[in-house]
Amino acid sequence: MTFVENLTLFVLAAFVGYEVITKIPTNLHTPLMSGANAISGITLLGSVVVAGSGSTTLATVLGFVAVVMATINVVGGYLVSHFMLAQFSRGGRD
Amino acid sequence: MTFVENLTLFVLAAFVGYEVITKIPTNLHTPLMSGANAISGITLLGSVVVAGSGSTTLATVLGFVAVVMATINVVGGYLVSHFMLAQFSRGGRD
Amino acid sequence: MAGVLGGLPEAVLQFTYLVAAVLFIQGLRDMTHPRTATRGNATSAGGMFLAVLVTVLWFEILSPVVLAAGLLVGGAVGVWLAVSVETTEMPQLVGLFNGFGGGASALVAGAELIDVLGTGTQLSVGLTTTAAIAGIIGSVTFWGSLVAAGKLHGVVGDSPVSPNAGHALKGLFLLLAVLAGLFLIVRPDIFGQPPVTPWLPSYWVLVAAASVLGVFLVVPIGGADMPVVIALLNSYSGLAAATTGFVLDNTVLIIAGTLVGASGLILTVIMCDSMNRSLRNVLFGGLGGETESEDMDEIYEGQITETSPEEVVMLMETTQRVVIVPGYGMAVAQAQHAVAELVGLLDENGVDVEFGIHPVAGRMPGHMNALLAEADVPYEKMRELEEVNPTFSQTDLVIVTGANDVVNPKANTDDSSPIAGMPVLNVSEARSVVVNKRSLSPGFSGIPNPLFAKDNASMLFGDAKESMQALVNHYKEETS
Amino acid sequence: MAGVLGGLPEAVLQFTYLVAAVLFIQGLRDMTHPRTATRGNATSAGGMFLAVLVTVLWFEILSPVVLAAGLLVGGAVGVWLAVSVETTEMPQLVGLFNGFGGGASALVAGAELIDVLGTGTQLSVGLTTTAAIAGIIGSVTFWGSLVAAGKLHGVVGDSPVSPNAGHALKGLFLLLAVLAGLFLIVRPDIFGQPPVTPWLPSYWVLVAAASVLGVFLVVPIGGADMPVVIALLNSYSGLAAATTGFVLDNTVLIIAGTLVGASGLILTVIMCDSMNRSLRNVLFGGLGGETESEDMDEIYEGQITETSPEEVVMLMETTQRVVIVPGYGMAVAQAQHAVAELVGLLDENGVDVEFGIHPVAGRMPGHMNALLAEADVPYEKMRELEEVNPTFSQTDLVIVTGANDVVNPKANTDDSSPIAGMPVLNVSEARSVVVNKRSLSPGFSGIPNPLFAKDNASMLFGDAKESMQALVNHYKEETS
Ligand SMILES: NC(=O)c1ccc[n+]([C@@H]2O[C@H](COP(=O)([O-])OP(=O)(O)OC[C@H]3O[C@@H](n4cnc5c(N)ncnc54)[C@H](OP(=O)(O)O)[C@@H]3O)[C@@H](O)[C@H]2O)c1
Ligand SMILES: NC(=O)c1ccc[n+]([C@@H]2O[C@H](COP(=O)([O-])OP(=O)(O)OC[C@H]3O[C@@H](n4cnc5c(N)ncnc54)[C@H](OP(=O)(O)O)[C@@H]3O)[C@@H](O)[C@H]2O)c1
Repeated sequence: MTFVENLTLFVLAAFVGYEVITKIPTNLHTPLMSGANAISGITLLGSVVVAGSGSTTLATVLGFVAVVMATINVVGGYLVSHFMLAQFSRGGRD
Repeated sequence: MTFVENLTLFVLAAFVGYEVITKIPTNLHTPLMSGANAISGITLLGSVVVAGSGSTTLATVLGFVAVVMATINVVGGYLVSHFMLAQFSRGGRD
Repeated sequence: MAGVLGGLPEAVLQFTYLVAAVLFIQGLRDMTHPRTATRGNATSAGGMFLAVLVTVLWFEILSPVVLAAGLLVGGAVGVWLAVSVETTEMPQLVGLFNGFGGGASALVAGAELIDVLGTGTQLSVGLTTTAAIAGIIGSVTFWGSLVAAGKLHGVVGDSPVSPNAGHALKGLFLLLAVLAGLFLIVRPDIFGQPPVTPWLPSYWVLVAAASVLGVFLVVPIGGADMPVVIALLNSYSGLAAATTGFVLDNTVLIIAGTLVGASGLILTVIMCDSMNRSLRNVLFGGLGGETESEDMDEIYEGQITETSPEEVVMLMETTQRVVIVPGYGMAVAQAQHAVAELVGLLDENGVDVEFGIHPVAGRMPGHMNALLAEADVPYEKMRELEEVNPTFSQTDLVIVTGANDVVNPKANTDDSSPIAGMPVLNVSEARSVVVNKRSLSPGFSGIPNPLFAKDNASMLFGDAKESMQALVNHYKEETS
Repeated sequence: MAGVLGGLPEAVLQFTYLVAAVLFIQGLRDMTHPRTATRGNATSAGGMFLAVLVTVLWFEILSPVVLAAGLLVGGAVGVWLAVSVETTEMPQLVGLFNGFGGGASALVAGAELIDVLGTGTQLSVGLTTTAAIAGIIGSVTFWGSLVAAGKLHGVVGDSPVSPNAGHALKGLFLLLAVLAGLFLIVRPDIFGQPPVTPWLPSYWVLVAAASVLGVFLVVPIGGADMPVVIALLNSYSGLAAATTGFVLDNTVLIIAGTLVGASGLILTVIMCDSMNRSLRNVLFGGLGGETESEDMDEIYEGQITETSPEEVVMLMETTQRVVIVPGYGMAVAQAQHAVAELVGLLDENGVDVEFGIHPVAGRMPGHMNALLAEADVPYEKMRELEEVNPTFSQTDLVIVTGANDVVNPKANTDDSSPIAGMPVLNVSEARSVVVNKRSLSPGFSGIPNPLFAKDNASMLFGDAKESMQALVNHYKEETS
């Protein structure tokens, strides 16, 4: 894809993000923060490729550390939001 | 662009459209309808290319008719919404 | 291909298209509030202007005169139609515009096929497939919208064929169009000699079949359902533009087309929901306006109280709170200015006066709001159904003018009526109700209205504009 | 490159990424309501799983053991941290996770550069530019988040350098990082021998400089402003992912990264707005928690009424409506369960009891709601500022527990105070106010609170959990 095409995706995603996030009520902002944080672990995709296919030892080691860190971010982030939200759906029966 | 890349644009635009349109209040639905209708005249871009560069007479004639029709849609649509909305901003001073 | 700007890198064109797409989105976002909506419409128009301008400058224009003539003629006709048409005729005008957009898509697809053939290139499957889709949707949109606009304008009548025969005909022509499309894709030469004649017969067979289909689809639908049909066709024409964008790899066509597709679909669903009907029922359920031969006389017999402008003005003088419920009749009679004047007078005399506006009052969503805004009624006086319904019990007087179905209590009580389940304005909870219309004849849904026979209701027969003007005149006399 | 699925057309990978992107968006859309939010989180996690799975299966994995080990170790640590951490420590945990994400981005960019060099290819400008951006943002995010988490956890103190020296140091290291980035782009060989050593020194100089920058950026910011910092860094890490997506032409990285960027930015703006401060002021305004040596004694001297749990319970017995205002102290003391029990008892005895929740009570947006939900308080009992403020004049008793700034009337009256203009809960409009905290020491903003000296206010000194438990016990005795 060309740069402008990527930019188009970026712009559209920014509109979607803005419209959706501004609709989320304050009381869900803490789980949102940790959920969004988990999504930013999408960089795990890059880590996976680098760790798995690293041709030099150095790249493999860096990739390994990157995978560990990104996975902590993803797994921990989703779990923490899940725990918080589970409490909401217990408490909030409306 | 590949088909999937175009599809990605389509999906993102559909999300943007859904989020934005559902926020528009009922009393603006008539101007929205005519404004959206004007946007659908975007097909004018295709008509322009065909009418301007038609290599055969037949294609040029078809292109000419297409340009006329699409321009009516665009110009008329935006004007009609404009008239309706101008009334709103006169009447609605909140 | 190289036009005026042809020397620049392709990214410039792409980027300009992205800017246009952003302007469309921003324009729609500004439509979420009446204060910013005018600006939003201008923003969207700016996006369109930019996109057309860069296209004209970018591509090689072999026949600039043809192009300029097309733009001028189209622009002049568009301006003329927009300027000369009455507010009541807006629905059909929007329908007409929409049809032209669809027709243009169908023609562009055809011209593009001919152009490509003319250069001696093979027609690719991608090109023929999308051309077929754009051809079918575009032709259906063109003819469907024309019929819809004609019905709204009262120049096209109801279907002469029986519903079942109609369904069979629709199936037949759909099949024909699809077959022609398949031939176009698989064997573009089927009706012509190889090498294919530039007339490309199979494409025009497709267009012809889809055109007939468009007519047959819309003719059997009741006139009052036309706004739904137009919104749906608008959605289709957006999707046709998006489809074209897929073939041309044109981002702004995809994005703008999809936005319109979403808008049309959402409006369709909202309208169906507020009428409490399914889309299927609207499209294939036969005439919406069909009149049940129900025992109207029995319901109304001896129960109807008639009133006069004088009496209504006497009522008005002792009230604290008045709610006015306008309907389609106000649009037909162009009574909005008289109504606005009446409201202004009541307001001056310290009466708390508001409008109760049903979401499907009139013939388009927001129809009443647009008319009342035209007559300079302040935005905050127009109350929606949910806001106004709880206030009727504290209201002294309701004046219903040209509305019928939206105040029909049968929706709440009679499960078998065509409007069963539709939320209505419960005007009979007010102390007294005055209904202004020309006769006892039913509204769009064709059913009688027990409201007219209620003890606290009285009828003010007459054209809405004349009646409202009479109220204004008498009220002025009395209060001055 | 060919993995398990490598034989399939590229479109399959692209399409799966699109599905993952849709799942992320849908997950966020479900977050708009507590009822659907759990499902939304799961949907988003499903998208992540899908994206990772297809990536693992698609690309050639030379060292499957390394990859599997990394995923296992990371997963185990993530689960362990999430399970073992207290609700009060959530803010710092989220900060820590965010730092790890940023760090991973920086490492990936480095490893990618080394890999490309290893294949003997020239480093393209596009690659080095984005690598430099990802390296700077990633390193700043990693160290900044670590410092932020450390401050929230109380293990990192305040900056030892003066604000001006601090600004100079920030500028210096930013310059260093940018210079290293430029060298990486223009002359990747600058610190090594040509052909560049696989260690690629300029990239690591960049990482080192950006790391120091990250520390210096966050250390001078007051501990209580850390949530804003974490939200902003979260936005950064999203943008870093999107940047990487531009180089790799990876749609899901662009879309997901942009969503996170938008989310973090919006949360940052919302937090600043509800504290009535500019982002600039938060980031560069020096310590938020700095204590003015104001004349607290003068304000409080002889004006403070102390109360006891027994007295408060006596008050409670004659009230019809109680509002509870929780703050950061409730989180510190983990008092939410005791508070919830008290509310349950009041409810049973027919008292109308609600929570008044300020948008920035606690240390994260929605902090109080999350804690109270953990203690099974029904959603509809938690009222926001605008809802609850008009009701205080009809409220008999307000119990403030562990809150301070959010009930400080100075925000309304004193233009020079650091919280001037911040909307607060006007609790003193109620008949009586009981404030529960451990001392008269100030809250986060470091200013005294004239509320404590008001005639209708009395102080219930003590740890929030113990005090609330005492209220529960006495109330049970009295009412049984
Ligand atoms: N708004 C939308 O988007 C939309 C879309 C599709 C369908 N619809 C349907 O349209 C209907 C709208 O309800 P509605 O109550 O507004 O209208 P309605 O039920 O169609 O009734 C309109 C009434 O106005 C009266 N009228 C006509 N011309 C008049 C004139 N010159 N002066 C005074 N009265 C006149 C007619 O009675 P007389 O002949 O006795 O005067 C008629 O009963 C609903 O059934 C709705 O489902 C609406
Ligand atoms: N929510 C957010 O997103 C966010 C983000 C950044 C900043 N902030 C800031 O944080 C502040 C939040 O206001 P707030 O009223 O919730 O908190 P606060 O103003 O920080 O006051 C908390 C009070 O709780 C008391 N406390 C501490 N531990 C306690 C314990 N164990 N038991 C009982 N009381 C205890 C403290 O007094 P003692 O020491 O006397 O007990 C302190 O005065 C605002 O200034 C806001 O701007 C919030």
